[in-house]
Amino acid sequence: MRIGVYVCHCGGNISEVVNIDEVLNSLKNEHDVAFVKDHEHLCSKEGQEIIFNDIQEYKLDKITIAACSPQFQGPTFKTLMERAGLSPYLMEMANIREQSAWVHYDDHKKATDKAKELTKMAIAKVRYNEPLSKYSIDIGKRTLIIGAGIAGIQAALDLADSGIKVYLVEKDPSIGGHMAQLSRTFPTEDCSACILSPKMADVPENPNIELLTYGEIKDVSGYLGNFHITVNRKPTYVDAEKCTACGDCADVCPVELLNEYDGNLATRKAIYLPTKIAVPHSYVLDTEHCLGLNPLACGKCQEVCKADAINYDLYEEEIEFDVDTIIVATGFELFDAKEKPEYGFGKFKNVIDGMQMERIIVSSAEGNPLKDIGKKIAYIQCIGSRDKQIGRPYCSRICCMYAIKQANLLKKGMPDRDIYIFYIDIRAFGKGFEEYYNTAQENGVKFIRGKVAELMENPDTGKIIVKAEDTLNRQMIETEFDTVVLSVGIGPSKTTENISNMLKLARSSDGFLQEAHPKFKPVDTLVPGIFLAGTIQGPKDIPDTVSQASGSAARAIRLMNQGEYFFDPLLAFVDEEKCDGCGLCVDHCPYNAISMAGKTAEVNTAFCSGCGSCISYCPKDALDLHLYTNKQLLEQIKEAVINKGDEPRVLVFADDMTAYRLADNVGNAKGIYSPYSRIIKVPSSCRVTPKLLLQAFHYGADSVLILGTETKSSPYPHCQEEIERSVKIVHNILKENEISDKRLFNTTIVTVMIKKFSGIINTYTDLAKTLGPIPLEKREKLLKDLGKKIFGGSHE
Amino acid sequence: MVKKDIMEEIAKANKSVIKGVDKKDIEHWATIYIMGKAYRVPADLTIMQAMEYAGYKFIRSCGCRAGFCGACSTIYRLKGDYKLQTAMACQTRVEDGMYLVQLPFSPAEKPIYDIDTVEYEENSFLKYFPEIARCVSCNTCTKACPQDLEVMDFIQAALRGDFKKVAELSFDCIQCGLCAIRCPAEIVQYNVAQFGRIMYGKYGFKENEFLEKRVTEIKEGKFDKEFKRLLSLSGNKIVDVYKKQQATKSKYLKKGGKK
Amino acid sequence: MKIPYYPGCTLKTKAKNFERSSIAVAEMLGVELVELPKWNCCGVVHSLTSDDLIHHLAPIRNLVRVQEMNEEKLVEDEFRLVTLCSMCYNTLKRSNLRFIENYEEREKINSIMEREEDYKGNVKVVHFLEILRDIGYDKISDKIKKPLDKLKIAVYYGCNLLRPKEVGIDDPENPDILETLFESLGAEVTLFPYKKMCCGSYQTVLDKESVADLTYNILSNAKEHHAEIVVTSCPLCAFNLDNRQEIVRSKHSEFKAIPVVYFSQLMALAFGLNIEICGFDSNYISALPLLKKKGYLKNK
Amino acid sequence: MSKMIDLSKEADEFLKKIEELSGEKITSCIQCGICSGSCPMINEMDLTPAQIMLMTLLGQKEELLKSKSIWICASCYTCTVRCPRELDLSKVAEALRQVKLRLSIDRIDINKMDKADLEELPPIALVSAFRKFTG
Repeated sequence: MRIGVYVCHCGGNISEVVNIDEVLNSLKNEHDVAFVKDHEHLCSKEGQEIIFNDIQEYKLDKITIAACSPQFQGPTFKTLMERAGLSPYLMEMANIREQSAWVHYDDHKKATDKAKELTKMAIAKVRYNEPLSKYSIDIGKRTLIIGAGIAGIQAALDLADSGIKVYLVEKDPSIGGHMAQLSRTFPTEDCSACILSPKMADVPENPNIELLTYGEIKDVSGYLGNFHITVNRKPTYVDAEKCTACGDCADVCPVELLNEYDGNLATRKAIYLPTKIAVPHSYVLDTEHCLGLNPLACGKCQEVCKADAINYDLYEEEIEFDVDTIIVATGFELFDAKEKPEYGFGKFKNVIDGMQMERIIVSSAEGNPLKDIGKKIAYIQCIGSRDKQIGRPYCSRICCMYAIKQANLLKKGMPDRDIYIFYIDIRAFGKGFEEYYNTAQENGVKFIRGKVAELMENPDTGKIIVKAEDTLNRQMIETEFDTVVLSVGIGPSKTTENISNMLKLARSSDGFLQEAHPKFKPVDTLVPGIFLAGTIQGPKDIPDTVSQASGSAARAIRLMNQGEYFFDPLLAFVDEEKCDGCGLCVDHCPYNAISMAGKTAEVNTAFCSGCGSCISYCPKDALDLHLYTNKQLLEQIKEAVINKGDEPRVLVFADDMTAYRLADNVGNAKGIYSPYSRIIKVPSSCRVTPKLLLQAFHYGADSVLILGTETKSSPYPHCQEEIERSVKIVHNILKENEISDKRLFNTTIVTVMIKKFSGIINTYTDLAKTLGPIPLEKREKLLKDLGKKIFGGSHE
Repeated sequence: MVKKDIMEEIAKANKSVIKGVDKKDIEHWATIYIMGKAYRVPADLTIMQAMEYAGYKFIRSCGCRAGFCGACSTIYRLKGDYKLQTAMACQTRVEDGMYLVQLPFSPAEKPIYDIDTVEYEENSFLKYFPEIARCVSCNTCTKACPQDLEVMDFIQAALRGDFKKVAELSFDCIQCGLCAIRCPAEIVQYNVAQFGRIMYGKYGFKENEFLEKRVTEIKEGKFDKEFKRLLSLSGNKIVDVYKKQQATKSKYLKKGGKK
Repeated sequence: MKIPYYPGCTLKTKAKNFERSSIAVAEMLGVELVELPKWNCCGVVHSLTSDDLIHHLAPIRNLVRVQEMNEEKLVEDEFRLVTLCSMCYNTLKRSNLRFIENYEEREKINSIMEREEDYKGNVKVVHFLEILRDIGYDKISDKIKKPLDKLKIAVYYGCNLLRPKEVGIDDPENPDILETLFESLGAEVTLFPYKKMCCGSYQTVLDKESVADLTYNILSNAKEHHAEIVVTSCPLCAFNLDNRQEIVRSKHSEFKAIPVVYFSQLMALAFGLNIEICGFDSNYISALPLLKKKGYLKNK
Repeated sequence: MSKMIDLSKEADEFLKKIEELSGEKITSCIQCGICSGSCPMINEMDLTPAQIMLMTLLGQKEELLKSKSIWICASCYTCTVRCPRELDLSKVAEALRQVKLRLSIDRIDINKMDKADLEELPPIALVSAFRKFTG
């Protein structure tokens, strides 16, 4: 093996603190090291060329670069490796800038010592690196979009325009969603239907979109690049191609029903046009209420249809297709105000919800109001929002503004209307919102701070009595109104549960679907290839929904345009020689990525997420993780602790996502911490096994820290539970061997806790100093009967 | 250890108790603490006797000294036991390590009522003793009762106006006041009970027909002769008669019991 | 069916008619309400401070009696405890829930009780109305001798049957258990928006005037909706709504008295039980004139 | 002149004490006032329930303990089932009452009660009232 070792000065960043010559000298005689070189700027073109030429000229197998953090220049050197014809995974970096020069500049000697050891740890690891390849899967250009509200439509159009094949599945007979019901949009007061209908019309026109209305996702299997979809499509019994929407069928239909589209304030027939702007623009037959789909039972509509578009002889069909990515845009459900009976919704005829008011405003503008609302109107905010009593503690984000909008529109329509908005807090945070709120005030809308407690109906007049406290004035209000509007909030659509189960998507505590990262991956999910658009991720208004839809389309395009999706081969693998087929790992993989193949376990690389938590469960050391093998970690541990001499040694397992990056941030901030610490990078804290921990103590670590990511932001939500379990096992073993369990500490951290990081390291260094080294006899006992200690008697 | 000469002083202080007893004959001794001070006393004395032995004089609150009147109720603790004990001082023997107080008296407010005008109604208890509504059913009163009465139960019965139950459950009450001392709701249970018994006796209790008959007989002078005879007997003779009579009574009761 | 039954103080004094009629009605339906052989105050009003245990001794002690009844075979494997009084129901049930959930506190209570056996947390406190619901309204309808179809009844829940949520026998904002019961008895149940409004409860001791104001509001609301008689299940509500009408009438001369009775009284009437069992003579505002007018009683 | 509120350490300690006694997180209150709107006794109150919450949060001990409202609360739990933060205000009122009752300051003088009232009232009224109004 020929390892080329390069030490970077980083233009003085390193060399002003670390004595480079000393480092070079200490490495010269390391086993397997072909030579050691230094350079001012290894990442420069010149520096890279030196390495490139050395690889060619000296036939180097592997490279170790002591420089900055691998987070920083790692990709540069990996590309260089590939260019030189080597696997990018045969290179390791020793982070002597962020972890030594920048954090121990107060003690050049200690910094130099640490730099030597960090480089030796990197060499120790690289010896066992394998020439792995990037792991890739092919991705085509097909996307399934579930839900064709404004989010689904926007995403579909964006994708289709970029040449992606889109399957747009909508459960209703028409696309358009809730937006098609609205009067105008806040704060600009554009006509909602007017701005939406062109977009709706574009959908069936687009050759790249296959629109599947009245369809329901029945099953999803497979993974990124290879999702297999089954959709059940209900027949509408009216051929959309033929239907001229003349309405003759509805005229003769004997069944009259409440029209949900008009908030049940108007009626429709069993055969009906879903909305005036419906797309497909065709009548549909509501089989639930139709007298029988049978000419013998009724058949009137079929008789009158001049276009011959009605056919009763249709059945539900099942459509199957494959896609590469999925966008979930199933939207929201309005809160059903009947769940708060104290407001009499559904019981008192003059208590309506916000959506009904939308329809009243639209119908009034058309000169045919659905309901007389009178002059004195009260709005009650936060119905179905910010209310723990009904399990909806969150703010629905749109109700303040739609109430203000409706009040403005009502005032415009009839300025002498007396409108009161009873609110808890007015949340007008969007662009132009506060100004729009102010417009309402200028229009004479009165805002009263207090949530209405209950409504009563005057039995004689039907007027509604509102009871509330004016919390600013500390006086009670009890007044009659002609109409009371409940500003109902929104919740995830009813299909969410089903969708989340089918796609294995996590839900946040409010019931909406959980995004991969609240800040940086707001439209991704933890399942590769599945994205979220619109209110299914959380309450939002139309502009936010549209931006998010375009965002999710862009994220999907980004993935699909590569044609291939590359992963680091951070994957678990099984040593079939060692595996005894006990199956413990199968039960414990949260991703169901391990199964039994004959007598041994097998890892399905499509599902493995590389957390490494399975390894702790293998009593035979048969499971391992590429890039972070047991051997690699053990060699790093040994290098870090064996030659510590009289110094205390704090070993830190830092997870890739948070703790390792935090250590870099501490370096960037030039935060000083104890130079007796040695950081070992792991993909997740649950990669650390009880055995590795005991080995660390066995070889001389005085204390061991495991720093990981908080569960709520971790890509591996099960991780903390797993590592806590391992830590508990080790704590017990330590106690049995009369070693203080304080020496081992696991915690989570976030990447901005710079002071806390230093604090923890220093605390555990002090502890290591106070407790002193663990006596050799105790350390030697630690590894005896390890299997029994960790796994109980069952496996020995 | 108390010095011998002090013991003599103590002995002198209360001759009535150890009169005729030679200290040499006292085999067992106990150390007790009265108001925090240690005393060594003969172990077979009652609390009251022991306190007198230790030099305390009872002018009031010592009552009948025979376990009937309830005047000498007291509280104490035993060494090593957290429980506050209650007892009649004339009926309870001292124990080694007993912590005693001066015999307490339970001050009580007793409402004035005229039994001829009080209505025999359920709410009469609450009318005169509204504080019984404060009872939290903690049962401390029952635990405190030296007569082992179900005190809480009769207070609860009073709350729901059950005169009969109050009277029956409280029949053996000696009005010692220990329940009232311990009650966190500041109820004076024994006065409530007394009210219950009086009212029940007057209005609820159905008078026995034989009683009426006997009263008439007495009034008519049927027993005058017998009374005269008994009054003329000497003390010892009277005792004999009483014993004889008791024996017959118990025989009769046993027979009746078998039925 | 034999079920342990907890009466409570007022059922033995001011609300005897409630108890008598309920026991009779239960009997008609094949349920024997077996009074706890020994019981104490339910501990009303439920103590609300987190550190207070002593006020929970009373309710828990009563629950222990249910265990004892089972041991003594007075009932057979029946750990439900039925109450009639809404306040007792609320207090017993709420304490029960607290000590079922909180093992440590239960142990503490057990250690303070000392003389009783330990409470094991296995008793279920139910209200008689729940038993009726379980029996089934069809079966109740079957027993009707005199349907209540001539009466316009307002059903009044008050607080303790409904709130807090975990204790309530029905939806706290939209209850209908009493409506369903009386509809099954053939009655016309009127709308009554104030049916769950508080009557002022124990404030009647300190401030009868304001309780009378509430009584006025509540009963006026019932009358506005054309009720002729109000039913309730709480002796304290009954007292406030019934007896406090005297003050109401002194303040509002136009106010016409309206009888307030226990649900069981009207049930007994519907079941054709003896008029003494119905106990209409002990309500403050007599329901007898109304019932006579409607032909439910013969004129004497 | 408007009254000044001193956000002192004592004020915070009072809040903590009430939070402990009641078991309710008073600082969670959003002052929506639904409690006040729901309160059947509101006409008799000098401080509204929402005001009690805010004043407790601010530790205004004297004003609170002086107020009539804490005694007027009839523990009807209407606010409890409506509070959007699921706070139990009846527990807060009880805690405030207890602060006084535990100092042996009773709200009702049993000795001075009218005998006719005592005869008329059902036992449950007395038991309940004494529970709430005496320590």
